Amino acid sequence: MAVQAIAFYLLATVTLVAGVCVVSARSPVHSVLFLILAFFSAAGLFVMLGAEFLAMLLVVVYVGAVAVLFLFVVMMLDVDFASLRQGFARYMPLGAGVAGILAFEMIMVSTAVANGGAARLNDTPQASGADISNAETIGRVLYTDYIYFFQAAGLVLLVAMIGAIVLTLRHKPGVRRQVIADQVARGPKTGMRVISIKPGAGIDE
Amino acid sequence: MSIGLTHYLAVAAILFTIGVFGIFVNRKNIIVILMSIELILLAVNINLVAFSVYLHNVTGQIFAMFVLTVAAAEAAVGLAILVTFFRNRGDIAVDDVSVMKG
Amino acid sequence: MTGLLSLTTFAPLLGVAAILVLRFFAKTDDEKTVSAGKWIAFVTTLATLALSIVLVAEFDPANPGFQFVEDANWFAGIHYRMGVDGISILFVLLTAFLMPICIAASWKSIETRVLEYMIAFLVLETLVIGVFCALDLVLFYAFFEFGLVPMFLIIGIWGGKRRVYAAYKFFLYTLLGSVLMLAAILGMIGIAGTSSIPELMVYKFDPALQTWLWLAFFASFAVKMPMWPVHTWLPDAHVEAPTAGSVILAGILLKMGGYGLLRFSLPMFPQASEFFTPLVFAMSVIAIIYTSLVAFRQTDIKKLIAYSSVAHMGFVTMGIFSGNDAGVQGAIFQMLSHGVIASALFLCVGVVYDRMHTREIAFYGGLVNRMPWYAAVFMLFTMGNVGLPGTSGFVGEILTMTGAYGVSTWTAIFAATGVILSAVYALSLYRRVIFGELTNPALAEIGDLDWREVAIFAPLIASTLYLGIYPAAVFDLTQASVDNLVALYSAAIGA
Amino acid sequence: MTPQLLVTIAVFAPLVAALIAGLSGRRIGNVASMALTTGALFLSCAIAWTTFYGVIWGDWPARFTVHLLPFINIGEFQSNWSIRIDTLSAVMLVVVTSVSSLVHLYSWGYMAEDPSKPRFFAYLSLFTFAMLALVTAADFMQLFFGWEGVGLASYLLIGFWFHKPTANAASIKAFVVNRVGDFGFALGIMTVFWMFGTIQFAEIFPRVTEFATTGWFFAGHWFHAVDLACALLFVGAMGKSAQFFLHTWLPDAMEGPTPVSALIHAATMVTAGVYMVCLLSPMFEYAPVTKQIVTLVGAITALFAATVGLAQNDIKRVIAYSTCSQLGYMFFAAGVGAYQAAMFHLFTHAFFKALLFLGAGSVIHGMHHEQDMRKMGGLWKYLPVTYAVMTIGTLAITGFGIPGTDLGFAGFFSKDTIIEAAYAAGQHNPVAFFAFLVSLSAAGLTAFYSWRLAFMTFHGTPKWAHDEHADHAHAHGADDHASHAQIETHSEPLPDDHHDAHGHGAHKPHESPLVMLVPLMLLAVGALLAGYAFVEAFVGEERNAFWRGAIFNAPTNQVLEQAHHSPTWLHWAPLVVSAIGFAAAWFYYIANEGMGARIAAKKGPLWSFLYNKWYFDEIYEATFVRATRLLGDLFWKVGDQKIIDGLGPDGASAVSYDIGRRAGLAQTGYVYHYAFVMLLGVLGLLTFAVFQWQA
Amino acid sequence: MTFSADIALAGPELVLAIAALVLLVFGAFAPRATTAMTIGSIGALALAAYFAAFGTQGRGFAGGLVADDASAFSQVAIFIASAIAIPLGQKWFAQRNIRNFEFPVLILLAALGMAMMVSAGDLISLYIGVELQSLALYVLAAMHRDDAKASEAGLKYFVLGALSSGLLLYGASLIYGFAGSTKFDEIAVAVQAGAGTGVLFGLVFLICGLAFKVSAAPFHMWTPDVYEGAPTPVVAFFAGAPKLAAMVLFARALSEGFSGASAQWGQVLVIIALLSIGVGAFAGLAQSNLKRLWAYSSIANVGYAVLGLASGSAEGVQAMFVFMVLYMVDVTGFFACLSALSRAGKPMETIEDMAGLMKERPGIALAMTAFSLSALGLPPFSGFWAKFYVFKAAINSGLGVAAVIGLVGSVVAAFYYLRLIKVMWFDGGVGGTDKPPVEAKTIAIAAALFSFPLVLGALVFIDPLAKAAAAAFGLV
Repeated sequence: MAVQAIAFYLLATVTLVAGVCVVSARSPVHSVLFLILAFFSAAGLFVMLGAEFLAMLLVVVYVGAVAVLFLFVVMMLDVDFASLRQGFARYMPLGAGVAGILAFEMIMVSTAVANGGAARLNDTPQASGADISNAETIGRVLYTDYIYFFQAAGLVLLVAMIGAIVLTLRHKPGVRRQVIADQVARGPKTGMRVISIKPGAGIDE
Repeated sequence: MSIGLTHYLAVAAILFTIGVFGIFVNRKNIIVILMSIELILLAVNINLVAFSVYLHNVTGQIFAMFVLTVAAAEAAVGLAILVTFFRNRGDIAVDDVSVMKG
Repeated sequence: MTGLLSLTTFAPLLGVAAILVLRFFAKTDDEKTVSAGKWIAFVTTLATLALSIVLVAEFDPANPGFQFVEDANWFAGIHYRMGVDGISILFVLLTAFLMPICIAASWKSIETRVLEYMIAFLVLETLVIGVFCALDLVLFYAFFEFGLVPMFLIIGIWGGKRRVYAAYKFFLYTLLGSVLMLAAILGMIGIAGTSSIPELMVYKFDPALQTWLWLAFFASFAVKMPMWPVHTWLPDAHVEAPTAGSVILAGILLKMGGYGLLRFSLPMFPQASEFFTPLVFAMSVIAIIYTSLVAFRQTDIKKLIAYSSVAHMGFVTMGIFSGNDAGVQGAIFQMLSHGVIASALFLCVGVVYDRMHTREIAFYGGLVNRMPWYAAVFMLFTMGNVGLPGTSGFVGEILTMTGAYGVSTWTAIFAATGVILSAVYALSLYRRVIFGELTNPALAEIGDLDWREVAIFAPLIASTLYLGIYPAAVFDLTQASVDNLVALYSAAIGA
Repeated sequence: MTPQLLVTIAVFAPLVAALIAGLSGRRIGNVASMALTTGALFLSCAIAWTTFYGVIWGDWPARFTVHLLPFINIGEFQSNWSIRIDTLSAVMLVVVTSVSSLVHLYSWGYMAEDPSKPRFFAYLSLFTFAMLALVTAADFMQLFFGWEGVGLASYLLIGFWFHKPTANAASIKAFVVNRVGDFGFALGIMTVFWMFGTIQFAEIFPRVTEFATTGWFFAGHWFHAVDLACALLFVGAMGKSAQFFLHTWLPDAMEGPTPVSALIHAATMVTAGVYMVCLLSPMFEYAPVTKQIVTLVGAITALFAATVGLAQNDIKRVIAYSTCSQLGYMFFAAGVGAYQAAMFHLFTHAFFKALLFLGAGSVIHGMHHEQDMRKMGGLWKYLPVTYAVMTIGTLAITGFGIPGTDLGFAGFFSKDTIIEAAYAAGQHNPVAFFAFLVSLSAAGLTAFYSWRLAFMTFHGTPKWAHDEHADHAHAHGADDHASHAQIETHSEPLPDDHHDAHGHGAHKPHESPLVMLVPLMLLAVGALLAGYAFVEAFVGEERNAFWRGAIFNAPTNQVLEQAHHSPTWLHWAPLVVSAIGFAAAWFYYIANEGMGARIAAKKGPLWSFLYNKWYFDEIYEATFVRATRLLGDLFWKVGDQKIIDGLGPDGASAVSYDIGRRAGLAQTGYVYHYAFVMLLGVLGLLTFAVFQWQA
Repeated sequence: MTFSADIALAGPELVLAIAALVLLVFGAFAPRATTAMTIGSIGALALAAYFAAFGTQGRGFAGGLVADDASAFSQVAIFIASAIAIPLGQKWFAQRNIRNFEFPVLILLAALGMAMMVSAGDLISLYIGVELQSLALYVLAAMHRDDAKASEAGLKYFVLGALSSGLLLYGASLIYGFAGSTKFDEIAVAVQAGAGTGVLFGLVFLICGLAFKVSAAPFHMWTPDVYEGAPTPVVAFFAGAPKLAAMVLFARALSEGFSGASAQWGQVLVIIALLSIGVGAFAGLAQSNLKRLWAYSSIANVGYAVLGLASGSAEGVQAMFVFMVLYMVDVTGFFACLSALSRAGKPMETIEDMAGLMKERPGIALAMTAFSLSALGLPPFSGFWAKFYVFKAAINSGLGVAAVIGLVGSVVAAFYYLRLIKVMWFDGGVGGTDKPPVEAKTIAIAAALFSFPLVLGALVFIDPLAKAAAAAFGLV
């Protein structure tokens, strides 16, 4: 048990410290890196709980996609990050005070589990069904009971995709691009112009 | 002492607070604000997973999975908006010139 | 005769429709269109008057209940329910009577956006008649409240210099009062399970609750009346409003407050009414004395008359809450009479305002030299305002005081001082405007009343005198309903 | 023609005439208007005398009421337009219509130069109608109608010359002071209504005894019921009849044309108060305290007005104060229970006072609208007829007559009856005895100022030929303490606006035209004979047959009876004091002509006190008028604008707007601020939840 | 419950999802076929509305989806509002030479998200629905991407929205942990059994998250900025339908999952409601930009809706339904007016811009007057009836004091509506407004006619429907 405890405290500490660093790092690049660290250690916590599938997911999705996206944007935008840190300390006390009270209350709430709530009935963690792996447990319900949510989540991703395209896709002016739709739609009526010319009048272009 | 549900919940609560703190303490840097939001979502995920395993109920993990998905989508949209904002303003500082207030 | 009431109520809207059609086809606001619009409005109001006269003719004075009742289920338990009794029918008549006068009085003085003006008045007429006819609380409230809008526009568009301030003040003040009433209405509907006024009049609310309901209703009606100390919107509104707007305001809109007190406060919350009678009496006598004194010091003719209106309304509230025959009848009569006299006084102001475009008392003086007929007319209404016997002003005052005397002699004593003070301010106004030498050279060419103005004043003169000499005609109509009301009230308070 | 129809015609003829003359006077012309109104009045007058005769001696019913139309009909509050005829109202009908018709006639001459004749005659007729409505009222509402109606007419007539600021001021003053009286009157009516449950005289009178011993709660105190009602009603009478405290309007009312003064402010309207007390004798008889009050107020007024009359220089003002004083006589007569005597004096007074006023008018007319007696003198040569009738009037008012015989002028009979009644009542009533003393001394004063007037006007050296300007300046010098109104008074304007031209000295005074003299002579006949002819009927042995119950005397009230058995010295006493007054006046104004002026010039305190009318106007100005203005301004500028608007709408909207502005400022546009606010919200709600739900 | 039955229940959602995909593909190949896109998307919405109204009812997908009267009622309303937004926005973007075939698709997806929200029976579908809708709206808000204001609006909306999602999720996780389930019906059982305060704390977070979506104070701060910055037709859209969806979700979550704790959440909601009313009333006083003004107005109005909900009775929920539907018409109409108005190509957005509008564009001015009076709560305009329902419910549930405060707040707010009317009617204008596009004008006038006088008849039908919808939540 002691090993478990040490592992927990280690991982928890790393997660929280990394979290603090994300918030307070001077450079956003550092922030992203700390974010990745936080995700990694959180994944470790998930493993401790037995939720391996989610741990993997966290690493894959977050570290592999989200964090990289962040890094990408940070690099892409040419921002003077030093100036963005001004005023950080000025509101620290107030912010810290509010955050402190909030944290206190939230921990109090969390520990309320000791005297109420459904979860207090079980002392041991159990992330999987009987005799099946964590991933299988999830897989069994994900496409059955939760198919509706699953599909909807797909639509959320679709929205994100559309959104990203709508907001960022630019057609540079002056660059001639092939518009297949236009080509397909081009018929005799749009492709041809019949001009009746009076004899000897010429054409004004 | 054994590590129980409350420990995980406490970690999540603190992480949540850090995220919240990050939002209003980072007065200028939107990217860090977005990262703070990720922290908050991570805290939620810890909560959900911890509850899930202690409830012996897989729903929490499923929920966490969706949260992950949505968080990814959010990050994408958020960064896209940020890029637009940057293009318009040439900066991502949110307090320099706030066009709309009052 | 079902449907007659709705027809009377909504007849002015037909005029509105006609004007809109006219405007639609005419495309422009040329002189002919405007003139046609005026005539449409005038004829509509006359037709409404005719309808209301039919209503009075068909009315059975012996029946204390509601007549011409129409009832259709609407939604959420609300009904479209209309009807009149001896009390409300008079106000319908008064409204229908004053409206053509207003239109005629605006004939020349309103030069901009005439069609809109006419529409505003016609809409207002429908709303005001609706207030007096509605037998469903919510319906009543709808009519009551929406009346603010046309009046807001009338003051705001066609008003004087500080019209915006006055319009806001009028609107917001009244609105504040009436939202409290709305809260009470909703509460009553919840408790009694009905919004029918006749049913609520016999529903016995818990006395403790009555206190709150009464206060909420009172807030609305006290502002509307207006009673001291929530009267300050009135002088501003009057001063800024165009002449016909003042006429409507003084002649009809203020009456909605008194009507409300009679229709709701007294029968629905008798215990609370009795409990608060001292408060109302105090406010009434303060209104009478305080505003009379303030009126005395005014330098603006309209403001003076506006303050005097407040004082006269003090008699109304006093009469209503005396809760006896004389008081209640007197209050109703006072409202009618004030409707005629105050309207006429505002029209009198309008006559000189149209000519000189100022209402400063100091500007005038010696008008009698150039305008003898005007002086005569003004004298008559000044005397009506003073409450001279033989004019309608007297009957209401003496009866309300008599009624109050039966409950509290002190109240009657203080109110009676108002009789002195009204003479002070009214006569000093008359003297400063009419008498003396004509010293202001600007007035040298001022002309006397023209035939249109005479025609406007004629019905008002006739009714002032008629009501003053033969008020029994009114009492015959109201007797049964008032008796019923007073009997119920007395029974409820165990007096 | 039934009596009912006749009296209806009598009452309404003046109204119809007034309406026609008033509304279409310009169209039908001056003469037609004047003829119409005057004709209507003579018609009324004829009917009035017929009624008088018919009711008292003829075959008319002793009392009857013509109901015309319901007026107010609410439950017990029943009032009708009606004409109540009994001896009392018949007497008043006669007085009113007689004087009024003569005044109408007189005005043909007096107002000959005025451009607004139809208006004037319309007002006069309107007044007459209102007065008739008053005297024929069968209930309090109609009484009040007439009461205020005459007030209106008085207001209109005082302010008839509307260009004169003083006339306007005086008219308003008259109206407002009367309203003060009406304040009490209205409260009295209400008290009566709630006490008896009716306002009909015929229903009240039989029931007065029911309340004779009960109390009535009023203004937080218990009062004797009937006393209270009568006292309140009497306040109205004080106002209308210009009794002490509410008398100030009457002298100022002399701003009106002189015929008006004669009709309204001498003969008729001002006596309405007396009439009312007599009419309500069934009530007053059971109001012992109020009767004392009436006596006291009457007595004080009689004395007060007489003293003030001593020092006035305006011919009309002297007569006005004299009127005031004589009204005091009537009141204390009524107060001691001798209602019949009061009515009798009212009756005779109407004749001789109207005579005096119209005579004064004739003088003024002859003097080209000069009213200051100091600028007259020696006029008897120029205005012989006026002189003659004025002398008769003066003799009448001083009550000249030979005691023990039936020879005497009108005032002799009526005034002596009053003095005797006061004496009789004074035997066991100190207030009445005070009234008696006053009545005697006032008789002396009356003689003094009446003869002073006569001497200053008709005798002595003519002063009207003097240098106008110097005299004018002098007059103003003497007037510097007088009230504003009085300074302006000494000329009645000529209508054609040269009214401030005082330079009439060049013109000789002239006698008035016949149309003015005839009424004077007729009135003089009345002043001569009214007393002799009617003394027996009004107050003598025939009185019961005459009044036929129209005036009620309680069984215990034997004042008149006792008055008839008063000691002999008492019959002579008035004559003696009058003679003293006459002698004094002769001494100061004939024997030592100019002495009066010298006394006045010294401005001794007593003289100033009297000349300034006991400073009543100044006191009222300093208190009531100023207070009204101050309070009005206070309520308006502080109460309404600062407090109510400042804290109410304006203040609230300013505060709201300020809050709104601050709320807008909180909206900084910074994302992190918004986030911060959100988190504060979370924190707040969470904290709320922690405390609220865990407990 | 078989899978096909579940599918049948999800009819409207399926229609929208498929339509969105099809139109996306279509749009990718024919980006200029605006009309076809418009017609297609409106048709899809109409079909979805048809399914919502006449499809089968029941619970499907293991409780994740609830099709009942409430969802049907609100889905129809939402689809109508979405359908209105499409031509309005298409025209607006076309005028600015921005051709976005994605616009209708995003609207469809947002509508889908809202449909999910109103029929959510599970915290997960709640969350996904909210996110689907929100993401679409973030994008829509920033869609005028060359406009600094629009992108700032999108950014603010996004950042704060994400924060609120975090709050909401945290609450959801707590509820899940303490109640043992994410399904509302099972949560309800746990709450009845006394799930303890943990659930309630979770509920507080959940309420905070949802309060953001309806822009109730103190989670309202984004509203004015976003309203000001976002394209007007987009504001017309997301000032109405999403709020209705969020309110219904609110109602459903609270009444189905937490009816046992109505006393507790009632208190919280009253606080939120009064704060919203206060902020909306006062802060609006100093505004001159109409979009901001209307943002504050919407804050106040949401306060009223929340007050109805706070009554915790079926009557209150009914009031909320009626209120939101009527309010939706109002606000859509108002922003339609605004989107119709421009002067020399520049949008008219401040109060001063409206000077003399009554003379120049009487139709639009009258419509705006109607909306203002309606928002002011003046009878017989729709806004009055909306408030009528709400306050009646509140007073009947013993929230009399709150109701009076709310009413007084409405008087304060009246000032700024009056100011708008004053400027339009009393003042003289400079003239030169552009001819309004026919779509916007039609929508504006139709909405104005609905807010009065049609509402007088329409309520006869809305009333029973809302009642049935409220009854579906099983509150008494």
